[in-house]
Amino acid sequence: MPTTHHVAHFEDLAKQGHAARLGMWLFLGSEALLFSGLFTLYAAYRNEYTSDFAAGAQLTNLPLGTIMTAVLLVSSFFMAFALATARQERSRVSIAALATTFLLGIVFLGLKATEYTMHFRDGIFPGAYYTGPLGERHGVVLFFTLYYIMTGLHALHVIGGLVLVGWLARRTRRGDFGEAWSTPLELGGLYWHFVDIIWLFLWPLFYLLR
Amino acid sequence: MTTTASPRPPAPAHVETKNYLNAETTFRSWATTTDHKRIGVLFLAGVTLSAMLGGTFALLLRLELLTPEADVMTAMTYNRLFTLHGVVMVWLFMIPAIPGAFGNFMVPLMIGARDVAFPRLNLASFYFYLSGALLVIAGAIAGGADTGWTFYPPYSAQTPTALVPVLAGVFVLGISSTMTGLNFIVTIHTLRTAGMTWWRLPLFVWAIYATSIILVLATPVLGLSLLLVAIDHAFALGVFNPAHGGDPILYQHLFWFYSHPAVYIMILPAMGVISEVVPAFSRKNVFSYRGIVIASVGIALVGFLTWGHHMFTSGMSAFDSGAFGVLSMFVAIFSAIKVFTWVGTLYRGRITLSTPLLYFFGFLFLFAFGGMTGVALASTSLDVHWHDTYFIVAHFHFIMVGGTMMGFMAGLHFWFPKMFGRLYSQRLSAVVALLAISGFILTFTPQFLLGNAGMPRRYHTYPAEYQPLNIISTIGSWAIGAGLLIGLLYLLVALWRGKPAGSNPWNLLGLEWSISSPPPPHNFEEPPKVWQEPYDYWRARND
Amino acid sequence: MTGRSITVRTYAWVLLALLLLTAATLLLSFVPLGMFHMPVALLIAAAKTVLILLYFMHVIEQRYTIRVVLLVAVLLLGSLIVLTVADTATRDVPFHPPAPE
Amino acid sequence: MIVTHTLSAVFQAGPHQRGWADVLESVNEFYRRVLFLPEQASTVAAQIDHLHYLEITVMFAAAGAIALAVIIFLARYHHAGNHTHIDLLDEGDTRDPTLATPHVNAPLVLEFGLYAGLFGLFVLFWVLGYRQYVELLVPPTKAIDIFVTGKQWVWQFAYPQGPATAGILYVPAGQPVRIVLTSRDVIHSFFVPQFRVKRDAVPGMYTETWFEASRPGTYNVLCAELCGVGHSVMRAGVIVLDPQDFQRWLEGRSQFGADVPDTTGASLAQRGRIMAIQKGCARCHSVDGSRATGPTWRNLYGSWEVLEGGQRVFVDEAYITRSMMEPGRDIVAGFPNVMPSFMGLVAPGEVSALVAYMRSLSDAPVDRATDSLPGERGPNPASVRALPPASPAPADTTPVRLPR
Repeated sequence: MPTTHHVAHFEDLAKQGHAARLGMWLFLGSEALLFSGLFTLYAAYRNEYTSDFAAGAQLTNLPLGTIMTAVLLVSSFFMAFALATARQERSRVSIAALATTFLLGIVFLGLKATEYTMHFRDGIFPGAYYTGPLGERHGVVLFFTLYYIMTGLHALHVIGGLVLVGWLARRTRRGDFGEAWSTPLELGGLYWHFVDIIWLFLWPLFYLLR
Repeated sequence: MTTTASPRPPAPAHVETKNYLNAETTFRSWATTTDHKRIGVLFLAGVTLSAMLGGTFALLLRLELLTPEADVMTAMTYNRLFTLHGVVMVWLFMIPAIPGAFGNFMVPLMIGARDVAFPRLNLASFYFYLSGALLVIAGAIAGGADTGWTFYPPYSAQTPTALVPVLAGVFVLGISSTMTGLNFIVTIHTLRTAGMTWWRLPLFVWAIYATSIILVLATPVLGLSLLLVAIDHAFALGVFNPAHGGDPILYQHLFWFYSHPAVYIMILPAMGVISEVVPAFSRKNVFSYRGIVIASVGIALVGFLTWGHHMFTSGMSAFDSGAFGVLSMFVAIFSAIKVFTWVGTLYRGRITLSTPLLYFFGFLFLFAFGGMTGVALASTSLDVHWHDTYFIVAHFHFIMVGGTMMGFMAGLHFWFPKMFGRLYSQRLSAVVALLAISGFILTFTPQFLLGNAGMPRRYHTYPAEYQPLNIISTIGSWAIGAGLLIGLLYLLVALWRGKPAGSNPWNLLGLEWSISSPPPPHNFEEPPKVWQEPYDYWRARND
Repeated sequence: MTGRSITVRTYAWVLLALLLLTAATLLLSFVPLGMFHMPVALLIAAAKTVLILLYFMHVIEQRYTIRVVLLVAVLLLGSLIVLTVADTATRDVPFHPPAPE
Repeated sequence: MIVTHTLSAVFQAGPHQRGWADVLESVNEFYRRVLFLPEQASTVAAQIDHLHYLEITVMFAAAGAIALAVIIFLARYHHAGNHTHIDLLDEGDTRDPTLATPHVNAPLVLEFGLYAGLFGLFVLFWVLGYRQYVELLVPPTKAIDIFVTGKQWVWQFAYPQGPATAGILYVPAGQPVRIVLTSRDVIHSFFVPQFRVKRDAVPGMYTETWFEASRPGTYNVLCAELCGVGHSVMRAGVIVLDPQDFQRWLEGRSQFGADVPDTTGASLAQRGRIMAIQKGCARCHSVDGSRATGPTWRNLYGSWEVLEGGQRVFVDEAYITRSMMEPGRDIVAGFPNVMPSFMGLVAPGEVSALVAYMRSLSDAPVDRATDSLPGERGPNPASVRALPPASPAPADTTPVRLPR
């Protein structure tokens, strides 16, 4: 029996759900602003070093980037699927969907790790430690510094998302979510989709720039 | 706007009714409280201590500036002191003061709610504030930064001082502000009592709502710029390092994108307090309620577009200087709306002179001068001479100390009886108010003239011809210090030995005045019903 | 919560659309568009984002408050990027004869 | 420009033109003195100040209006004592509320009329200000170029015709001068209050500004952007010469290669003294024994200096030269390690001039230096003998002050 989650000072569950959802969207708004600072830096430096950025983009691994984008999109689908099935009281299927999302997140981080090691092997390090090709061109060094900072911060958020999905899976197994109350699962989904959206913009900026 | 029944006669003083203060008094009950009133009192204590700490730094700085040469401290210590004065005053006092202390306490009472939307998040926000403060103080002890509270690279990347703990402290304080802002927006959206529509919200609640929009949406960009400076400082990643082709002016864009809305975070709550004090003590409806609401939200949104006026002489392009100049003029209009409306509210009212109203008069003139010099600064050519001189120091102190500090003191003296159930001595508080205001004028008016004469900011030693004005300014700073200290003393004394204040010491309208003071643990037994606009004195039988 | 109109089948269609758009972006990057590469890629990314927002994140079912929050965040994000890039774009580097270093 | 034209046009309508110009001038002088503004030494300074006066006047007028309104309202609507009770009428109650205050709401036309008017005034200020800002930013084409480099705590000036000075900027009067700014380390800001000019020197990029000094005189260059410990001592002098003097200085400068206007006949020590001002040593080292950012030069030469680690070292020419080239190696106890290196900035001839000047400041006879204690670095015997006997030039101990 799902324990009652009705907090004292809200009249009913619906209002409480709406409050939690509004709180989550405000949090996602602040996260969007956090990444907007980095997108601003990217836009400003790309404006100053256009050709260097194009040269830098040649050095990134496009196939790997595309696979990662597809992986995240599919994981977003399973997250939404998990929420839908939880609301239809099919919690066993919901747990399976959450597990798939978790797995795809791990795959994404794995691909990202391999990509980083390939770059390190070529001597492409951030900032002053850059010893890779075209090292003398400031734009290329800045391109990769921003690459590491933006994809690194995004990877941190993916790790946070995985912890969240794990916690949600445990609560689903405990039977907390059902037709009446599934807001935490929805909020977890919102966060995961947000992390996916950020990657949707990172992918063209760093990989597609031909 | 009170509960349908006329307010119960206040309980006789000697019977100790159960309220949020004496409900449970163990340390654990305070440390793990989720009661918005207690968290408000905890913020009030933290904020007052920070103000005293920042104030002592200010007095030391003014002491050093008595003479043109270096006598009390070396240049490095001086740079560290004004950096810490900036960091402590901005992030430990100005930003959390009114939203944290009075917002937490008053907003749920004013909208008829039993608590904020996320009580546990509220407590987490206080603990982030506490750990951020400890980190900043640890950074100060470990040698503290000497880059100014703006942390401009490339100097912030090269400085030998312990910059990273201070940056970490401010980052954590930023998280605390975001949490508080998020909590308030959701509370005001979802927990208003029956009948409390958007156009019946008290103006203090509107001000806190507008501030929270900035708190939530601007603070992350600060977190990011501090993160980048910390990485530059620690690992020479060189995002802003000119040696690697970086552009330090981009940091200034990111920093001021947060920091200009941050000055609106500081002034909007003070405006909210003033918008409560003026109708209360002139017993009249606000001259233009819609005007102040539109101005509050207008400042919050347009305030995001004006950050470039901090960078007119920094190498930014002429086109952007022009764009930011016009946008800054646009945002000045909203402040003018408010000043005009406050003065209009006095018209045909029944004004009783009390300490909060004295602080309002101080606020009115000091904020008016601060604002108008802001308009002069935004006409770009004058800023070329004034930028980074003492004119700027005087301008923002007129708005920060003249505005936010006066607003904080007005709020403190207005809600002290409600928060602690005690009255303070009116005569002594009036004297302190006058002392603080005159001390302020004595301190910062000479700095306007110093700025005109061309004395740059953050100068440890200065050319001799600036000395007379600096001496006057230092004497003024002693007056402010003394005034605020005495203020703190008589309020502390009033905490224990003040006469008990009834539930409505000034006989005002408002949900917060309809319950006992100090309020009961769960505010309202049954949710109150609101049926008319705020400050509706013309429909109340009063005198 | 308002009616749950979004069925699992809709999610599947949305996922398919997202994958197709990704493929489209990839192909377009090999077509020689010159300076239009970045705008086109970002436009498609924005389209995918709108799809995810509306369906996966249920914005299509929600009241207007959530959309206002989204709108304000996007406007501020846009103003920061536009005004900062405007600075670097219109900053005319002063002409200077070789300085006697 | 517009402000001065409108003001002077309005005033000059009358026949006695001469009278109005004086009135305008005295008003300008009155405002300038009251506001503590420095003298208007550049062509643009007057116009900027006129806009400043216009805005200050409007500001005080507005403040006066607010004060008047508050005083009138306070006087008329003051209510002695405290409010005694409050009793809200219930929803349906139609009794007329006695003693209540009227419900006054701002008439929309008054509100919007005021805000439109204020917005118009603010935009007018911006139009006037921005025109002057662009004029202040874009140098005229026929301006002469001077390259200014900010380096941690010293301003260096280089002229395309070759001479380079540190700490002193020579400019011709009546000619526009284009300042091309950059910085070697952190952000500095070139600020001359008398010219109302300020521009940041940002490392890694060139920024420019310009001014035209109206008459000869000496002014201060101050650093207006925090650049570290020496931020408040990073000052330079601006010496405005007549065009002919400037030209002669320019030629004189490039031939002798040393920045000494009338160096013929001056002793090595006097030349060293001028060098100390040019190179910026005067900014951190005093010559009258008083404590400054760096150790004083009074009685320094030929004495034993205690270093940071407690070690004692004899101050001779070798020590002074080493301290100039690598200041970070021997830090004198109690002084911050903030001295910039002068490697490549000081020619050998200039070093010996500086040492001669420091010798002239020291009373200690040279031979006292021979009784070195065990374990300390004694004087380098070669340096003691090699020095020619110091010419008994009078020790020039007037405190080195920058031209005011």
